[in-house]
Amino acid sequence: MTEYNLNGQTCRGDKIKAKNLNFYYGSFQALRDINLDIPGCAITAIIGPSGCGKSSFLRLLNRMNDLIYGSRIEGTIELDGKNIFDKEVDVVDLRKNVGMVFQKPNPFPISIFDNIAFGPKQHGKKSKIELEEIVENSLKKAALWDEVKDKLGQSALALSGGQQQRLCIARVLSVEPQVILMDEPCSALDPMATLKIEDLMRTLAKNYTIIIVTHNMQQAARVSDTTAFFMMEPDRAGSLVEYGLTSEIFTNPKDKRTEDYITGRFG
Amino acid sequence: MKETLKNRVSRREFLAGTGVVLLSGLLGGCKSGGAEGTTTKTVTESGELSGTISIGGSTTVQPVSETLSNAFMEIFPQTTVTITGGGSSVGVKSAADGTLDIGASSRELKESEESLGLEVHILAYDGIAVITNTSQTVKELTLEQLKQIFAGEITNWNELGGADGDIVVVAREEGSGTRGAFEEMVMGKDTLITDRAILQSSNGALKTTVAGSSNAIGFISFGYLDSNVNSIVINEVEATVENAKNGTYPIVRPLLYLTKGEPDGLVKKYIDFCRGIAGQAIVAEDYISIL
Amino acid sequence: MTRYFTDKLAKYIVFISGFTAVVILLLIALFILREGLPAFSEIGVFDFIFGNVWRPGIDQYGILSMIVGSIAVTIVSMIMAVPLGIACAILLAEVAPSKVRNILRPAVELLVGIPSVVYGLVGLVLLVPIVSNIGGSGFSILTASIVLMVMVLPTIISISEDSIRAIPASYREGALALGATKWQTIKGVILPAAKSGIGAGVVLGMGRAIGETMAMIMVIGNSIAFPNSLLDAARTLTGNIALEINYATGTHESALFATGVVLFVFILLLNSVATVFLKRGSNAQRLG
Amino acid sequence: MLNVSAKQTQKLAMAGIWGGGVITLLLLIVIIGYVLLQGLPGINWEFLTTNPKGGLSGEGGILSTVVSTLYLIGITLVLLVPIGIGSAVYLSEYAPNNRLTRIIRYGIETLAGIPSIIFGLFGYALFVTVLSFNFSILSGALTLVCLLLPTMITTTEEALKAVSYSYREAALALGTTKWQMISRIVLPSAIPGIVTAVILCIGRAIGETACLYVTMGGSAAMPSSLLEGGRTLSLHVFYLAMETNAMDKAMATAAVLIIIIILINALTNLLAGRFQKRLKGIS
Repeated sequence: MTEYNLNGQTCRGDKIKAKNLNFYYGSFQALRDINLDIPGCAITAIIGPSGCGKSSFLRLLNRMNDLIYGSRIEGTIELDGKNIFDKEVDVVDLRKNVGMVFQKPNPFPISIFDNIAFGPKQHGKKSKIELEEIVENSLKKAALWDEVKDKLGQSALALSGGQQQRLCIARVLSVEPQVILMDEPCSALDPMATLKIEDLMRTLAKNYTIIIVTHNMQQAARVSDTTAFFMMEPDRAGSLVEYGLTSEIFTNPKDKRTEDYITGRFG
Repeated sequence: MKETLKNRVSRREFLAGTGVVLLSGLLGGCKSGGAEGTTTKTVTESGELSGTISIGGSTTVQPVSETLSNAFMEIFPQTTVTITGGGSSVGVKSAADGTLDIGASSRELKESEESLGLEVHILAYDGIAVITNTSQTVKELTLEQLKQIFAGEITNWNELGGADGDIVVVAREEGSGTRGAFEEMVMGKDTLITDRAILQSSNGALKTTVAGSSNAIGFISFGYLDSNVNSIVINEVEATVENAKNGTYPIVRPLLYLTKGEPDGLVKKYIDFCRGIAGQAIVAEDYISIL
Repeated sequence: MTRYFTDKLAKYIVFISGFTAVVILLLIALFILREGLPAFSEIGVFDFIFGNVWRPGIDQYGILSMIVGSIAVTIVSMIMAVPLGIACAILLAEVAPSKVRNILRPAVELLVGIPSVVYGLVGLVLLVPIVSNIGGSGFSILTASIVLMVMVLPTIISISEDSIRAIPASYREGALALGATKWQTIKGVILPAAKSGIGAGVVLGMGRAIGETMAMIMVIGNSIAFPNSLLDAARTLTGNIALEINYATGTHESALFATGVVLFVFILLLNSVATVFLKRGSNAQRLG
Repeated sequence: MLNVSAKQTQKLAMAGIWGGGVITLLLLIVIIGYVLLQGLPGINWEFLTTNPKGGLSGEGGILSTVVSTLYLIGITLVLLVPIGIGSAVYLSEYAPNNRLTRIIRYGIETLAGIPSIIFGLFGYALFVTVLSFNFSILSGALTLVCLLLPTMITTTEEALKAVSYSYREAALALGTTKWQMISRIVLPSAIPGIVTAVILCIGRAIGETACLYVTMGGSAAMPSSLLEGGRTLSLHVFYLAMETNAMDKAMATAAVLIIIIILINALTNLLAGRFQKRLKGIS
């Protein structure tokens, strides 16, 4: 599959391409033989029971797994056709391109403004005017501007949980990534805040490739264009069971295990 | 102290006095020889004399060193003299290895120390007083009794005509010059101070201990004597500067400044000052002047 | 690219400074051993450690009486400090209402902060005359032990309190639900569960006691004789070093470094014992 | 049903436990009360601003000892803080969980348990003798750096560890280098904790004597260079008590020390409280 027609536009069907991917923590195999093509300008949901390796997979995409001592990868993940595990790939640039939003909102204990400006500053943008522009645009894109424009100097920790998470999304947007990874971004939020984030995701999907790991199947069904279902094998290694358009996975799953999971028979 | 010194020696008198010191130094056979020219020069430009001298060692010499150095620094404001204690052996060792410019000792050099290349400058003579608590009724002792007390052979004051009470011997630590001199003059070559003795690391601490303990006996420099303790009459001679001067008091030793080789420059200046009229006037307040 | 260069450089600098502590430890061991070895070889390890006479003036170097002195003050102070410290730790962790805790805990912290010379000074001025009324000069093992007791108390209290606090609440609830009194709970459940931690606290307190120097010099009398009673003056290993190092030369100086070696070994032993206690403690808690 | 003896034991034991607390508190009150009672009357402007005469007299104030103490702390911190923070950063951010790291940790623990006088011996052998810094403030400060390093490292590491892991992830995910993450996010967030560590070390430096007694010389004069000897406030107390009869001056100096320590403890608690709040986001 090379091209998708999603969200009213034509997208590259293999923005991210995992090939024969195996992942180990020490001697424990966390992922087995993953082959997966993720389309650009779309939202891909990864679902599956706890411990199936979906978060591990997500963290491979911007190589956050590098932080884990003793982890090991076989196979490749290509971003726009280039293997991100290649020696010459600059992991710092990769992470700038592939941003991440975490399970729990984690704004830095500094002001709202400084939170957003932090990334651009580290990448060499120093001028105040430039930074102000970036902060405003990012907050606007994250639908947070109206709520915080009068208190940019306040500590980000004073915001509500939902606002904090949108701030974190704005922070990611500030470094202009192509891909945004979201690791259960709403699990710590109330339903209202969750809805806001989901709306935001739909808006962002026009310009960004979003991959979201979620426990919440309704959420996956609501927001995503494509869905990947992961499961744990008997030896606890995670593997990809089924992958396809969300509408198909949820209405007409091909694999019995997917159907069982979606209809709530286990998990 | 500074006040009295100012009253006693004006600057001009001091300059004149230094001349006398140089003269008396020559007459006394003190080696000042080649350095004489430079000395005279620095004296005439006294205001510009500058630098640092470090002195350390004997705690007996320490107070007089401090008074002397204060007087010296008042006359030569650009100079700094630092004074530390530690005991005579510290003075000997530190002067020999160059850790200090001047080592202070309240005993003569031991045989083993004579090969260290140290120049000896006698600063003063000092008596060692034997002290007891003010409540002690025993006021007189012979040298022989002292020896037996400090050797731990006499252990109760009632053996000496006093009240019943175990004698608490308080002595200085091994490195002390006062102890060294006391051992040499009272204990003799073969007798050691009892290992039961409480050891204090300075004259002051020893005096405090004796002042606070009714059965204690110890020994300190004349310079530290005051009304907080009794001083024992030894062989019927009282522990006074006069008796030490006229030779009747039996426990007298020299206080020394030691330098590695012949001193020059500022160090020589300082030692000459101390041994001169102005310096000796200060020394004479508590010790026996060499002049 | 400069930020990658900075990143690398920072990594190396930080890596090097990470080793400073180990390097210092090795240097200390090296210097103390190097300076102390001549004494061991000249005097003989046995004669040095079990020799009873310390007379540098006549080349006699035996430190037995000081080893005994150090051990005596450590043990006597521990006999006083351990019950007091554990009682205080139980009070802080289990019994006292927060009001009392808010007074007692800063008080314990303050005890840690007071300089050892201040303890020595108070001991010298206040305690020595009192002890001399019991007998002797007042400069004694007993006096030194009382001063040490106060100094090690905070170590025992804080480590014991931490280990009591680390016990899961379920232990307490379990015992109390069975109808045990508070004291029965403490004695039967809490103290046994916390005993490794308390043990570590006691051993670390011993380490502090055996290493204390200045306060000891001020109140123990520094006598070189073998002490026969608690009212006798004595000398500690630490005091021996501090009193004589500045003027010692030759074998004498080396013998003082050798004294340091002996002290070092004592401390290493105590530290290993404490580590064993702490490991056992954390294992027990993991299993429990 | 509880029998009478269990109740009685309970009462007795509680009395013992409370007794322990009361005795501890009393000990502190007696010590601090005595020193302040004896010492405070001796503290006045003149006492604080004149130099001690030194030697036998014990007369004079404490100015030069305060200056020596400040010099000593100054040089100590200049060396201690960067090395301590560097070492803590290595242990908390870089060190892999391997044998080498365990050796480093064991080294720090062991160093923390070594008595002050052994550091003194080491300083005497290395700084005073081999490097010929003589008895000086510099020798004392270098010795003190060795002594305080474990405290500085472990307290700083705790402060770094208290910074949430999620901040680190967030920073890295924005495409920072590791060092940018540490220097821009982790260290700034840990500043109150690091300041607490520094104050803790200052407190210990002020109270330390044994290792300085054998490396600093003890001159009571105003130091004019780092290669000169000096005496700290604590050493001054020792010299006054042991070499003079000026117990009133010793008590006054001790009272100054105790006041400083009380202030330092209060400051540490205040900062620690702030740090907790800040990390919890209630600022």
